[in-house]
Amino acid sequence: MIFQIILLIMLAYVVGFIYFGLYRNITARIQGRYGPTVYQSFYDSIKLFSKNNTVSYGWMFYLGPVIMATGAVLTLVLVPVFSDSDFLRSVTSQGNLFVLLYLMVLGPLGNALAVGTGGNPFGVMGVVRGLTRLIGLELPFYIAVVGLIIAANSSDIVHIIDLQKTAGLNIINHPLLFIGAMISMVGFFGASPFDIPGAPQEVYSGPRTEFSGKFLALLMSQGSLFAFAKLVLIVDLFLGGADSLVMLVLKTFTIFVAIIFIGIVYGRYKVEQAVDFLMKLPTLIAVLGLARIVWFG
Amino acid sequence: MAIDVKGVLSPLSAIGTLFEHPRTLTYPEVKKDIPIGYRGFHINNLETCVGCASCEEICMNDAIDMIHPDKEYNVKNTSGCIPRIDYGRCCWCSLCTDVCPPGSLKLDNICTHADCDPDNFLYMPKNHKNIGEEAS
Amino acid sequence: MDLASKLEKLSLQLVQKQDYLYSVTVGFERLESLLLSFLNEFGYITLDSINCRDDLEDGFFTITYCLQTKDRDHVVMVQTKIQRENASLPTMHTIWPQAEIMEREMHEMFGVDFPGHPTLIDFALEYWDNMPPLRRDFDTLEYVNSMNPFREQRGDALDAKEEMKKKREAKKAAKLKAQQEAEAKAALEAKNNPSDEVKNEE
Amino acid sequence: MESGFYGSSTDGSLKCKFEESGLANTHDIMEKAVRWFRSRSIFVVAYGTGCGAIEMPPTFTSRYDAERMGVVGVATPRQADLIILSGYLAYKTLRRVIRTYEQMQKPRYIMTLGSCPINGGMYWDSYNTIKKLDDYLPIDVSVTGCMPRPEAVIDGFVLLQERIRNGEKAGWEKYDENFEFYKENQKRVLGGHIDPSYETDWYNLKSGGKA
Amino acid sequence: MKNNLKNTIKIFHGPQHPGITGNMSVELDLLGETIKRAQTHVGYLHRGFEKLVERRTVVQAFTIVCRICVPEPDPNEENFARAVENLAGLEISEKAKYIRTMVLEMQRLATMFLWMGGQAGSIGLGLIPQWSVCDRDYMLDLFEELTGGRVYHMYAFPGGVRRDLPEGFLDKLSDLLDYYEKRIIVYNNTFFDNVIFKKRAIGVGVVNRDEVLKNGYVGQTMRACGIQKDVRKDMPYLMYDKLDFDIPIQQDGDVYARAIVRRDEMLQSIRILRQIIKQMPKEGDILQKIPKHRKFKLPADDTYVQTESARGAMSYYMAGDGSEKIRRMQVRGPSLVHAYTLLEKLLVDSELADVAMTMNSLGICPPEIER
Repeated sequence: MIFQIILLIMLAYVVGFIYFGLYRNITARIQGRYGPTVYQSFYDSIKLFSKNNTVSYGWMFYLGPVIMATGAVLTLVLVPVFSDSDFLRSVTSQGNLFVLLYLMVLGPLGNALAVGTGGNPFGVMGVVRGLTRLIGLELPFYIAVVGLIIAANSSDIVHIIDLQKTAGLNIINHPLLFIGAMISMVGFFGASPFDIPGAPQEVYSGPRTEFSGKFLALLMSQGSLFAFAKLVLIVDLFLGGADSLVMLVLKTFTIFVAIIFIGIVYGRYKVEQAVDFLMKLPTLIAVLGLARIVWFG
Repeated sequence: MAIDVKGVLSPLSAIGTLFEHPRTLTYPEVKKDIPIGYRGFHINNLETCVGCASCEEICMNDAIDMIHPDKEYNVKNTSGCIPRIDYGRCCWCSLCTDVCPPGSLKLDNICTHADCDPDNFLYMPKNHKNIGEEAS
Repeated sequence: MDLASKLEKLSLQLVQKQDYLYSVTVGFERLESLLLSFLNEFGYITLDSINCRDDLEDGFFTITYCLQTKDRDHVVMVQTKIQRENASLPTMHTIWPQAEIMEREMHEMFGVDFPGHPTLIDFALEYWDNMPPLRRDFDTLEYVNSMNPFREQRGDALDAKEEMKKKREAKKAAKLKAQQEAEAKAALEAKNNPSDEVKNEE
Repeated sequence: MESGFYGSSTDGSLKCKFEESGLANTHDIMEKAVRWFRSRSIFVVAYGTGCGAIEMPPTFTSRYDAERMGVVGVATPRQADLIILSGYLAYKTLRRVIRTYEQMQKPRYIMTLGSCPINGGMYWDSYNTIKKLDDYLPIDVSVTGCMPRPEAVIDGFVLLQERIRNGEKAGWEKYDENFEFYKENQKRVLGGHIDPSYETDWYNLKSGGKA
Repeated sequence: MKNNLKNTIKIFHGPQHPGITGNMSVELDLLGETIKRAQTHVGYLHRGFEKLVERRTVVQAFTIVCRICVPEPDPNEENFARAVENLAGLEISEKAKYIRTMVLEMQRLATMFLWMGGQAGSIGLGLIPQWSVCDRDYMLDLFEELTGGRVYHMYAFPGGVRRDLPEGFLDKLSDLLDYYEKRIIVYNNTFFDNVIFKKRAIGVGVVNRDEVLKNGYVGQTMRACGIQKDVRKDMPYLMYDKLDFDIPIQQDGDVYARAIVRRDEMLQSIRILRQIIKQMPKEGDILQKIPKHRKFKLPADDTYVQTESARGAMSYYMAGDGSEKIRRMQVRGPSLVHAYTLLEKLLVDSELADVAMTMNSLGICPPEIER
């Protein structure tokens, strides 16, 4: 069990970082350049782990990245990676979607506490922006998830995956929910136009402004773990899960590339504009999808 | 709620460049050929340099020193000195090359120099006649 | 030109300097009223720049106000002279908002005072305690040498003129020496075989 | 450890170097590996102190693309390894630069662009710029030029990477050792006002006149 | 006014900040993310050019002026050269005039591409700077060939220009213009029509039209308010009275209007360059015979010249005193008023997210404010 979890975390770490490398590469190609090697993110994180850290604002400051990493690891463990195998079945069956939704908010909250002790105005501003944006992001995503729960009559992810094998993929059955969830997923990934908390032209690096060295590396690692978990979650919910590593990579990568493309061609909203947009369009789409499920099954 | 359809869709055309060849010059491997007229580092044809110090006089940055060379290259050199340029001062305006009476001082198209010691930026112009040649 | 006749009434002379450039010189006491009439009566609504020239030898600053109409097709320079010592000018920031920053700069760079100006604070310099730097009697090289050392490796630089003189003298000396040597040699040769000389003479 | 992963890096130089040098000591290997990673990943905070700021965009964007060497721009000094001082430094800027530099986490490096930080450059007789930056801050790499072309900047990066990889003495170590010397010089030229003081109440000056 | 600032926090936006155009800082009082007061600080780049020029002869001073504004050095050279020509009474040949006009327009295009990168970068659209800075680089390659310098050209000398056109240069320029025309369509699709850019830019940083002329705002700030004024048309210099071009205007006066004006000006620059390529004389002197270094003396007179730079009218005041040195040279660029009088006003009650965008859109260039 423990071994499996460690294996899973390592897999997510590697895949997450390679995805991040691919993200940088694809972005670079669209921008007309070669970009770094795919492994660049590993180099970055290893270098950051070897850096000194002389910034200190008390233990709460250090706890922030740890809480974020905890949220990411727990999310990862609770999301069923492979649909058919018994791999991690016993853990994932204990958690259902509600736990996941809670865990996805844990990280930002922990970060907020840490950055608050840091006292850097840009960090605080970034956190406030992040939490404000979270309100907008969660709404369409939660509505979509609730729709799926009603449709599957269960909040167990494994059950939702299994159901898709007989009833067809959710992306085809409930396209409106998918669109709503995808738009908010773009935001969860911190891609444009929702990359507001860490906008360098406005608030330096936002919540990360004061973090350096090992803690920045931890934040980067948890980011890649979390990204992988979120991709797997979307694949599980809408694309019927994956039964092999190849399928997993293929499906997650498709979603990932779609997010990259959206992120690269649009600029950045202001925070009220983002919330305004998220409250209107994706929420509306998701509500329509929900209504369709409620009234037409 | 009016949706700007063109504004949403037309930026997506940028994705088409994904499969275009990158425009990057991978510099240390592939070097861009810098045109001959580029104002790079100095070269000085010591066989014709007359040591007149015109370059020293016109340089507004006080970047040029006249010093003795290791051996005598030109018997007609009036002062026995040749210019040495401080690259902590030079601005590559090429006024010195414009006034050089025998036209011995020129600017090469080689122009990159990075060093870890800031004391290493006193530059003896390479001794060759034409731009682009290897130093003799 | 229309402006010229208007200015003539005020017994001022408009001089055309370039194609699109005119200038008028006015005494300091009439400056403020003239600028106001330029703005209100002649329609020169834009203040393009204020600038100060230090005429150290004559002991005054020459202040130039560059004005433009809303057609922006020519510039009129209104020039006046003020004493260098305790220089003071009326502030224009209530009329032209942009004058505030120009005057702030002039205060810092020339030490001109503007009574009634709200923000005569640092513009570009920080903790500056020397003479205003753009005055002509401020020697920037001297200031630099007192503050900053330069690199020391260039001590072996030679004065080319000296070297030229030296070389010329050396050459002369060498020539003289060569001549003397040649003479001595010739004399020696002549001593050694006088028969040749005799032959030559023949 | 993940030796295959090291070997699969683009240039594979680390593995070759291990075999060449035949190091038995694990500690040395670890240190070498860390140095290699440091050289492959340089986070830059580009402080546009002068004209050189104009050559930063071409260096970091698609024409010269410094990112392919692992050189990435970041926003805050806390995360940065390298600060690029691109040109002459006014006294006012030097105060901020010292503060920025001291906010960076070790190991940290400085790279200067242009001839001005070396010996005054074309502003050698200006009353508001400093002439010898290495009196006030330890410089790791100087790149000459006015302005240095992006090629020259990349040459500087290559030199810096080599120095990191070879474990040569870096500027921050010199700064720690000769801290008194640097501080004394800074105090001499900045007159004791080293940290930017935010004491001047700009607004009350303004509102005192207007409101 | 004081009560308003009771709960504000004070931050320094700059000098080291990705969202600032160069090395300057804006001191902001924030209530939440709303700016209650803004104060510009400059001086991080002050070099005392006006003092340095006084110490140098005319020939020596010519090389230093292009450093005054880093993103676009050529209007400075042009201003300096023209001021010296005015004072010394030099007349330059037609070919030199054409070449100088060409260099100015090339520089305008290059600066616009750099601006576009900054403007798009300020809203987090990282794609556009990557493209446009590279496109600008192609123009710099041509500059390398023509002038020998990449950024600082030191080309327009009092009395003409320093070098003749290299062989085949005009063809290369023509090819590049074709490429630029295609690129501007791409930028139109990806940037100017981008829904996010519109959403962010429309209605932000609106300049009051009544203040424009009186407060001395110039360039695109003026033209985006519907005032059709341009130094190239109103006080034509060099060959501009013989060239056919329009002055694009917009009415809204916000960031988006200024962006559109700039885009249209790029197209106009391309149009001007095409005409220059056609009309460029084959023969002619490029440099007037001028006295040597120490003998180039300016009379005791003064002059004031204006050039339309890519960000607005840039003016030089120059006075000689009968010696070989310049008595006084004053630079008045467009940024001074924009960065102080205008920016401090525009930022109040806007948001932190708008600072970078507004600054970029006003074309503020710190080295030119403080010289």
